[in-house]
Amino acid sequence: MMQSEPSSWQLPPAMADTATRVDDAYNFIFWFSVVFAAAVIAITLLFVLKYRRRSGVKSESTARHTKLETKLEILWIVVPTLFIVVLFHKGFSSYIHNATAAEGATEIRVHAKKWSWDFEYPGGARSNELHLEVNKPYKLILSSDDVIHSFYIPEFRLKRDAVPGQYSFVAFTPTVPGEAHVLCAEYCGTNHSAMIADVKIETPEQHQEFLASSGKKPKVCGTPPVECTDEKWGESLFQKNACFTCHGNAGDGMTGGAKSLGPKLAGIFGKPQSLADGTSANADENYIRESILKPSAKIVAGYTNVQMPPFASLTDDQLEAIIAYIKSLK
Amino acid sequence: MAAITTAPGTYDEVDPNTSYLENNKGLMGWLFTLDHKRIGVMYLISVLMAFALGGIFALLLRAELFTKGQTLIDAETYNRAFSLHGVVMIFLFLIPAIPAALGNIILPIQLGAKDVAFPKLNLLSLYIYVFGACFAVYSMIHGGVDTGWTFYTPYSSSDPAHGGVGTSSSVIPMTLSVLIMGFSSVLTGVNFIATIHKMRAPGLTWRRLSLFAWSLYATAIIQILATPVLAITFLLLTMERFLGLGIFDPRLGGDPVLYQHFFWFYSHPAVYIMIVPGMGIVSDLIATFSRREPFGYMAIAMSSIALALLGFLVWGHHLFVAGMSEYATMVFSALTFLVAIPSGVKVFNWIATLYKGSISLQSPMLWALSFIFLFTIGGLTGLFLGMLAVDVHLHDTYFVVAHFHYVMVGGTVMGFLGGLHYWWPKFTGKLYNESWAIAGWLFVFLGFNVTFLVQFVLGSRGMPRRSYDYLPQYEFLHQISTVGSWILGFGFLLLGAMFVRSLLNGRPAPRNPWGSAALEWMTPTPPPPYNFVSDPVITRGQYDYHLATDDELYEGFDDPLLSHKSRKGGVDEGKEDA
Amino acid sequence: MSAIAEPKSESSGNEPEAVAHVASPLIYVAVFLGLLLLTAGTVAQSYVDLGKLNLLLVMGIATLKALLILGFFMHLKWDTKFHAIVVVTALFFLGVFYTYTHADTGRRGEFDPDQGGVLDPDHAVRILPKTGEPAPGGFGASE
Amino acid sequence: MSTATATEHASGDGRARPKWLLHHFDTPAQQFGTARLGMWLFLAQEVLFFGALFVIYSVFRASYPEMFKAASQQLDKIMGTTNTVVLIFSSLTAALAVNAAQKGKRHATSLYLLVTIACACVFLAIKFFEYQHKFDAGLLPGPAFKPIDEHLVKGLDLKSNSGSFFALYFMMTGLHALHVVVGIVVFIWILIRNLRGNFSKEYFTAVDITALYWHFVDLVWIFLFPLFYLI
Repeated sequence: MMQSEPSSWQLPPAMADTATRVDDAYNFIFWFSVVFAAAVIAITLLFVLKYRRRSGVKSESTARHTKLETKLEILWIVVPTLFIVVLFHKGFSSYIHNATAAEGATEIRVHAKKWSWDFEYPGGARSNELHLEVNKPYKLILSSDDVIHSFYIPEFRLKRDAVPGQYSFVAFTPTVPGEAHVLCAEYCGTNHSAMIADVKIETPEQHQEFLASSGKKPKVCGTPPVECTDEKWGESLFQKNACFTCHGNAGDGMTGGAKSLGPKLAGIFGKPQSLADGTSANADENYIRESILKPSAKIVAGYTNVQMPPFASLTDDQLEAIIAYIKSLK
Repeated sequence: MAAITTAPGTYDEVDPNTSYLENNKGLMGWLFTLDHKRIGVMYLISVLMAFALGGIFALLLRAELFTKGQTLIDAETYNRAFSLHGVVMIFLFLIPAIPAALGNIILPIQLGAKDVAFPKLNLLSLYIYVFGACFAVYSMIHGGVDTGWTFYTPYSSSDPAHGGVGTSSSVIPMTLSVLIMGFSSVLTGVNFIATIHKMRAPGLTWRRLSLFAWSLYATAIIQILATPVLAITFLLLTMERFLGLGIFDPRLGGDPVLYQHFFWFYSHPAVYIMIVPGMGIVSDLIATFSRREPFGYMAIAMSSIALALLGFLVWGHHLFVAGMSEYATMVFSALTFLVAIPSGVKVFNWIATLYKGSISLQSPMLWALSFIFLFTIGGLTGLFLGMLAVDVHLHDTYFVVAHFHYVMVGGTVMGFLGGLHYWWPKFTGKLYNESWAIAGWLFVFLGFNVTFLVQFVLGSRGMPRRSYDYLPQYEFLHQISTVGSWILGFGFLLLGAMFVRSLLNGRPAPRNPWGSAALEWMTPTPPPPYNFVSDPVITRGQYDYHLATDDELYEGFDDPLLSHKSRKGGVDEGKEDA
Repeated sequence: MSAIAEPKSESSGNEPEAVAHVASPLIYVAVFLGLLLLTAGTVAQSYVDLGKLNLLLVMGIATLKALLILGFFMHLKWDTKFHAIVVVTALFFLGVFYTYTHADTGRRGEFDPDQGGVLDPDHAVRILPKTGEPAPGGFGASE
Repeated sequence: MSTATATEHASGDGRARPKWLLHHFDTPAQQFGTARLGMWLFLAQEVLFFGALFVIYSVFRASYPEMFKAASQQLDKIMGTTNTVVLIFSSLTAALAVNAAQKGKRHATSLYLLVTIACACVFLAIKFFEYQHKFDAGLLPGPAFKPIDEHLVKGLDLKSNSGSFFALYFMMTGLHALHVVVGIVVFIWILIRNLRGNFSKEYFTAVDITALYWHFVDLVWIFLFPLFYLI
């Protein structure tokens, strides 16, 4: 996978058409600022050294400079005004280009929720990774299930808030195959910094292969990749959907040495679970399936209802795999 | 003829020969004082305590970010630490620091007045600030907030206890605290505008006002017009979280982007409440330490007012990616650039003042010069964020964090420290140790740049702000930044030690230690309760070094460079040559 | 004229002091009757449905009443000009706030309906134009 | 340094320095002018304080016009109108109180102040009954909005998100009522000072600036009443 060199050491690699325009504007204002700041600092230091206070030398009164003063004031009001018109135009023209979706762009629905991204491809396939085909225009429709998140791909120079109760979109055309990340740029709670999704820009063949196999058990899964059994696939889904952040690694119910937000899952299969409302329920397939699709239905005793987001986007095969994985946990 | 004539009549109720510190000593004398100087000193103490607390949170944040993953604290504590760092630094330190602390002490003296227009209101403003701070401490004891200082809804307003999706941290006491402290800021604003309009000494026309007074006038306009909108926003936020209103929370039919409009309509002018007084101090410092009237006096004064008024038009640049309409985005981007003009005018005029001045690099001047350098970098990076296409990439990243620290710490804090060094002899009556001051400045200047220069690159490479953990490629830059924060922290400790040492056994300060022509140096040190021995009548401007008499300028001014001969004016080059 | 009207010595930089104007009570009663009349007018127009015009009429009458109160009851007419400037400045910035907030809320989705979605006022939700699906996390989403 | 006492200097015309002239003011005119300027600056802040709520009202009305029209029909127009007249009358008596104070007629001032306070209390009473009706009818802010049919004005389809309208209604009229309460307390304090004889032809500043505040509270209601009750 050829990684395109970024146009300046300060920017991440440019992997979409939107990136090149932003980089031009960035470099233009960067070099202007370096020159301007250097000039201001140099002149100040020059004056400070040249007119250092020496015995017997008085400062010159500025009262005699009134004509020069007004000319200079007009100069350094008018010139910056002209310059900022150029700056505004440069910024606005690229912005409008990046904000227009190409005709016939493939639409992917992005659901943001507390601490994971979920992508819904045309044709119903859903995944936690963003798979894109190189040189194909895309339009990602963003929405959020709970609080404000911000969909941000540094390699594409694109960012848009996913606001609950509203839609928004980002439009781009990936130009370089490779890997990138979706980050969350608006603070959204405890694991805001862990809300990262992988972006895979694939050649057309790889992309077709992904679309065909999505939602079904892949041949190889887990890290390091081994032959994929139901438990193994369940385990990798457990990782991908960030279940460990609340239920502890391998569902042990511990995070950072303390009791985790979500109940312990290891070894619960087949045993009755005492619930917060005093009743108890047997942890069979239906209990686990319901706890994934409608989490607030049954709250385990000793835990508060922290509004675990429903993972309604998992397909049946995926749910089977996760249940198998939890069954295998001792 | 002495420039400041003394009109007949003194004030018999108060003995003008005792300083405001000796007169009516004792706790009651301080707690129920109406003297603007004592209220200013009490503000200064509480504001410095807030700065220390905010600094501790900052060091905790930087230490945690030293390595990827968990270094010291877990995500929950980190999120509360950065939120409290923001709230404490902005609402408890930056906004009251220069207007309420230094402004209260110095403004009436610079106007030749006995006190501010409404002394009782001034004391009430202090107690409202303390009352508000108690709510903030209460919230901190109960775990503080983890919403950032911006309290964006629905995360802040949607309480999980009522089936909401937001935070369970103690938001309500904190928003009430900010609401209450807002009124303290409004009262200071009302007081200052009335004082500048009505309490000026005879002869002190608008063109003879000090530039610090002009900047406080502009700041007061913002304090009066912007703070009430914050009060309404936080009142609605508190009610929405407590009872559920349906104005900002989308689940109840509200609009979270509307909250951002309301929040930033106050908060952008608020950043001008923080920076404009800093600029006022720098104008006075540049004038005193190059012994010259500021070049383009009216231009600098009017640019303060322009900054205050334009500051109200640009709040939308915080919402470029928040889901605002493209039309509004275009309008706000165009207006945002207008704000760069007055800032530029100020910097150019400061530099022009240095031209052919008699510049002495004493510690206050070092702070003023570093203000010019760092505020220039801060302002230029603001241009990056004003350009729409670039802002989409840089918004909510470390680039923004670096930008506002360059403007807030590089600008306001350096201006505040410059003012503190400059007026310290006047209101404490003690001199501080110059070499310690320069050492302190060096550590702060170096530590600040090491900490925040690398954060520009962190941001342009796409590291989001307010993140407890980060991708591996950002680790090295974070380590540099954390080391820089230790140097910065040590620098502030050094300055603190210097000021304490000066209080304990500093040499007594003469009337005019810097040889300035400004009005506040014409009264004894520390000033009497009504600031002047008798009503001053002003016959020249604050910066007319060529009209000021020698005894006004040089009594107690022991600058080694000015040899004895020139002080007595042997070769009288004081007169205008040709 | 009231005894306290003498201004401070002219040499001071302050502008002439606020002269406390004493109006005759008749003016106040006249203004009161004017206000009653306007109130009657504004209530009367509420029984007639003129569509958009109602809002304009109501705001016009309210502004007229406000001017009466500001000018006469609050002495703005006979007071130093600066007090009027303070009121006008406050209203100006309120106008700026109103205009630019509406520049956003009134024009969302103009450029591309997907940006913000289309508001369905009856259910207080924003829907995706193509599928009509309401945006998640919106009104009534918590159940 | 001449040791002339401050008194003969300060009042400028040889009379002793009046008791009510504060230490840091030089002349009575300066004190009076500063007090009025201070109150006008405070009122500028209040303009923005209520103005922000009017901006929210306008944004929501633009987004949900039918909801606002249907919900505003639930409010009682008669009570609203009487409240308006009561408040305008109290504004008149406040102005007359200042007028009487300027002329040194202490009894007339006390009478007008008393009437103003009475009108304010009547206003609050009417407001109380209106709120009680809203609570009975379940027309409450946000999620608490559960309309109970028999109390409602018939024949109107109240939208499900009318909770936002009533949130705004209670916030704006509630804040306004709070300002009325503050007005009553301050007017009572002024009445007490007037009965004690603190005020005279030369010194009536407190009455004047309290009336300024009261006229502003009336101004807010003049805009609140039509926007909620009449359109």
